[in-house]
Amino acid sequence: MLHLVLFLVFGAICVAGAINLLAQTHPISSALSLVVVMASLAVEYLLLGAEFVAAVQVIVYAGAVMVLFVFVIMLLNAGAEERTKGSHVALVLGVPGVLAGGLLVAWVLLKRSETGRVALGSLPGYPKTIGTLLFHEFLLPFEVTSILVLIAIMGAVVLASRPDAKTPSGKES
Amino acid sequence: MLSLRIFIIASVIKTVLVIFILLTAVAYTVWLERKVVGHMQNRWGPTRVGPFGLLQPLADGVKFLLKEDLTPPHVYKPLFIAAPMIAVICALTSIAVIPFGTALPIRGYSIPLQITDVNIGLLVILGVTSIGVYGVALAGWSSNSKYSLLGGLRASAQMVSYEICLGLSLVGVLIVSGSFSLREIVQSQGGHFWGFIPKWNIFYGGQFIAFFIYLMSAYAETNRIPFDLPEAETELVAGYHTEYSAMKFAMFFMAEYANMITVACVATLLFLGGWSGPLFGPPLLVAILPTFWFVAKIFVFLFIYIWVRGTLPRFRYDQLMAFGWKFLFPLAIANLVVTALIVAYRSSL
Amino acid sequence: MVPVSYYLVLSGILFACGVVGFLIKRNIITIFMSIELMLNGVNLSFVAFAAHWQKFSGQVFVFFVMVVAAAEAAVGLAIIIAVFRTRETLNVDQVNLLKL
Amino acid sequence: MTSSLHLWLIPVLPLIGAAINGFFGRHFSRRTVAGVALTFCGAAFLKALFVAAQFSSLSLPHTEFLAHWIRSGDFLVNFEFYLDQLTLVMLLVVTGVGFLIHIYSVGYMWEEGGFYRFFSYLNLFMFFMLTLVLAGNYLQMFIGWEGVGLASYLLIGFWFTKDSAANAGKKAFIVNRIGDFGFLIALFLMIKHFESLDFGRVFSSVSPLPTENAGFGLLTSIGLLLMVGAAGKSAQIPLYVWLPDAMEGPTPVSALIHAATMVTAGVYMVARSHVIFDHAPNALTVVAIVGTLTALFAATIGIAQTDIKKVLAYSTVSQLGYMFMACGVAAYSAGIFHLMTHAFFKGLLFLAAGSVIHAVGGEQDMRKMGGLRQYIPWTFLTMTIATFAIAGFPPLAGFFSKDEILARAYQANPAYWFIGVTTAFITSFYMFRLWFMTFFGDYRGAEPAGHGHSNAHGHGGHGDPHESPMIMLVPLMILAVLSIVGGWVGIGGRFEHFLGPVFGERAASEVATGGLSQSTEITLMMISVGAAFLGFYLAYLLYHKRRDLPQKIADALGGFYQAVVHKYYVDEIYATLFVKPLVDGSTRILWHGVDQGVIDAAVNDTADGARHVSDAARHMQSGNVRSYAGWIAAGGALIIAYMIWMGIR
Repeated sequence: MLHLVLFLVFGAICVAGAINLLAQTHPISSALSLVVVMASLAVEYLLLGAEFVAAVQVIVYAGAVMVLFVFVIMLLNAGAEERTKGSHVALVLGVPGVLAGGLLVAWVLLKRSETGRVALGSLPGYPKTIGTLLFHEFLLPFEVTSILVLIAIMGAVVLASRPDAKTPSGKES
Repeated sequence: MLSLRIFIIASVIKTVLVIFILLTAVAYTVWLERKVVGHMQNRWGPTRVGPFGLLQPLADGVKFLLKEDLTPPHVYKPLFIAAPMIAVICALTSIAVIPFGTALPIRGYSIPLQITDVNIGLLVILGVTSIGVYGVALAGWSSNSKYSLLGGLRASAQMVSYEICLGLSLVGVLIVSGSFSLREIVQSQGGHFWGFIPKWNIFYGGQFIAFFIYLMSAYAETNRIPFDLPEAETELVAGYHTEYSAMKFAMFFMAEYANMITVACVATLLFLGGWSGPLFGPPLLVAILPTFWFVAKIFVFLFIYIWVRGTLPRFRYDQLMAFGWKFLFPLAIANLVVTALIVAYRSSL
Repeated sequence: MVPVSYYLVLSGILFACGVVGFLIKRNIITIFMSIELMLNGVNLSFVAFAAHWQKFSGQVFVFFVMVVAAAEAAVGLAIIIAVFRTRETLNVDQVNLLKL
Repeated sequence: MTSSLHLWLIPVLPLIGAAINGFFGRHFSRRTVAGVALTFCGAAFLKALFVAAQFSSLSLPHTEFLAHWIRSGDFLVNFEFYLDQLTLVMLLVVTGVGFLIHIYSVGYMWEEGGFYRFFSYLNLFMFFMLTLVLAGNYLQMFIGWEGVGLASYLLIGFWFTKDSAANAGKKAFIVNRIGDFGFLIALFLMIKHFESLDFGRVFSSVSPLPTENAGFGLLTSIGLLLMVGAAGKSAQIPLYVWLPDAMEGPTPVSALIHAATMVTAGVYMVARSHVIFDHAPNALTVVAIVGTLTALFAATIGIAQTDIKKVLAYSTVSQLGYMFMACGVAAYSAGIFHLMTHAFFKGLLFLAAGSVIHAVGGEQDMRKMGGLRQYIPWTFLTMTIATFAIAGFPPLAGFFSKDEILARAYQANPAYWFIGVTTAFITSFYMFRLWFMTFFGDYRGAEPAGHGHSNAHGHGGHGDPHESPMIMLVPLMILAVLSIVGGWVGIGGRFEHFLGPVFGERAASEVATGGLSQSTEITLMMISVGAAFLGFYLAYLLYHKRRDLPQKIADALGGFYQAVVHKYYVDEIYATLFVKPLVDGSTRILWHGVDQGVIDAAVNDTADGARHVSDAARHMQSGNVRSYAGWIAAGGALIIAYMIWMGIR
């Protein structure tokens, strides 16, 4: 019961945040809505027992990735969104398509809802368990991911640096 | 095992008590800073209100409360109001998982001196402090002023950067102690090397380097000198809180000092052995002494904070970033690797 | 006891919100946030399935998704900055040189 | 296999020479080029002599395996060399005559441009011809077969800037393709039915088969197809038309390729495949008829030609017809015997003709020659010997071989013999006509200065006809000697006896029993010699005594004479019957109809269609990211719906 209540409360916050993300015109508001979604998702993870995932969700997503978003919004001084009409396809074809697909999936899932239930914190994902799995069974993907991150860092640096940037000719040089 | 009722009662009492103590500590940390810096600069600091100016924080608090709450017309109001709240709430929340001492035996119940003991306590602190960045960043952005914006930009970039070094410096300790639970980390530091050196993490292996990295990162995370660029008075007027006044300003102020205390607590717990120290005397004293040692260590750490403030100049922004990414970050990685190798070697013996 | 399908439906809703956001938002940064929203929705279903099948692999996958998302955010935001530098706009409807 | 003779050296030596001259000859002096060509060709000749010297100690047929070539399932083709008596005869003829002509060419071509190119081609020809002769299987033979065709094409078109030479090369090449087509189909039939192209295995597969006396069986088909190939290569009816045109090439080429060696490859091939033909009498009959008709037909054309080389070309066609006639009556060794003697005297005739042309500064028309006897005595002498040899005067080479063939033809069918003797008479007549017109009477040529064929010869600057240099005369003399003594090896059936093992017991036994009675044989011999004398006398009468007569006779004959002059209009008939319909059909149906109407149209319409569809579809490519996302979302929804529908069903 407690589980269901908590699920519904934080699920509602989640959905509200997601819808607010769509409704807000200013990117900062959208970003904060997304932070809310992520934070409440972390709670949902906790309900499922994935406490390490929840902590990392907060630290990495809410604490780092979204800060980066906010930083970029501030850096580019992005204003409120202009409502240009660039694409009819997106509105006419895409949105109904998404809604139809989502409804279909939801219908199917809810129809089969009796097949599986989970208890509160049924699979406690302690850091030790996750770490053991990560460094034994998933060692190769882990290493490959580290290479991916390295490449991403270099890519980001190259992309964001101005092509005509000169080295700062200050006191050091 | 505590019953739910007693658990709730104890929790509420502990929460109120801790927040009261924390706010008081914040107030007197400010007094301490003014006093210490004053003496360092060959002046007296606050002396007029109460003996040694001990009532000065109270007077300041009253002043903040009574001042007109000015909201400039050009700000983005919802966030302008929300930003200081985010800052102060995050600062106060992180204290929840910090243990102050061993369990206190009251009426047959063993009440742990800690609001809540989660086994990923350290991660909670990291998560909450990382959320705290939003307070500063949003304050800077919503003020709609170029000084504030620059302050907010600097704050978010600086804090995200140094959070990495901060986290990496802690990983060494985590490897040594093998737990995320702050209580277990403290317990792993009990005992002595060769009978007289306390078995604190700071003395263990290469963790002194980790402590140094943590110290640097902590100064940057709390926007303190020498890394106080987001609020540098001389260049950005006051950075992200230029447009703030009265209680909203006080909230940022409180958040900053509360954060200082939090990082001091974490440093004490992780590197300085927490509440461990010589225990002697009657049982009551034995029960209280750990907390005393804990507070004493925090005091030392805070004193170093103030000492640094009184002696070091401010870094330039590119120096700050270069220091973080090109010196601290590789150092932290190296420390991590060396620690891991040592632990692996010891466990293989 | 909560049916797993509830979590999955929630994850589906988040994903659908992400797609709709991609479709209706004009600001490239917001669109990017919509992608993050989709990734979060997928993560939730990973964790839910992990609980359902009592296997930790699902939680491990979440870490990979997060790492990839973080990397993607770094590169993507760098791209946004580069685009903004050349096009002076963040509106995707005005960034449409690649056509016809 | 006994000790290796390294037979592969024989063809490869000229190939090395060809490669050296072909790749580097441009930078060599003429002396070096000639040295290289002669060295490698001579080495091949010496090697062939060496093989001949060791011949008696070999177990025959002697094969030498070099390498695997094609291995496909059970089908196996090797690089293999095959040596028996027939091969040896061919080998000596090809290398010997080839070497002499190489020597001659050095003198003949000295002033020409592309000297290195000429010798590179000539050596290349030697390589292919020797490959053909030494081949151990039909496929390797086919390489040589095609290769000599290539060399022939290159050498006919040696003066490729001259339109007629280039066209003649093309004509030779294309007409040869028709023959090669038949040859190839014959090879395919062999692969299908005997699963091998190896001489030994094919022949041992054929031997047990019954003789196809009637009907049109497998062996008859193969035999006829091989004959088609042979007809193409050896210029038999109906594919002889390329050989007269091939005279556009330099004269040594005409001597070597288009008289002595390459054109006899067909005869060699038929003789080599005698096992097949022996089992297919109908095919053999066709060979005999074709040979006989070609002999007569070409000889009649030869009467009216005025170009000295054209006369010799038709003479060659005629003589090849003789050889086929011999093969057609299963007198293979007689055919090969004539092949050998013919190589000597026809090679000599061409070289001497070349010497004559050389002497008069490039003129080839006999009507502008005459009285050259005193200007070029050595050439006159050798030419005389050759003319008497081809006319069949005893005891020169031609007499023996021709007599042999006629005797065997009489044995098979007197009709063949009759036509053969008639042809011999005509041959004698036109050869002496050539002889008289060229060497007797008065010199009718204009002052050669500045008048010579600029392309054929660069000897523009000399006045009177002059004798050729020694390097050209020596081969002439050697060939003259061979033309005299070459036939003597056939006295008493020795040549046939030598080749006996190759052509089986049948031919050998017939030789042993003598076949014809002594008196019949002598009678036949007398008749053929009489025919030769008659030809000589007639030519003497018409072209030496009464020079006005030929014109009168020609006028009297009228249309018939015109037909002969125009080679019975065969070229024109071919042009009307085959070339023009082919060109028109290609233009109208294949080019305008199939190529433009179907293939091009299909390609163009596909492209047009793609463009129209793309025109419609490009509106999807709006460049707007959100539109793309819209398409993706709609597609994703469709896929989800489909999957769910499948799941429910």
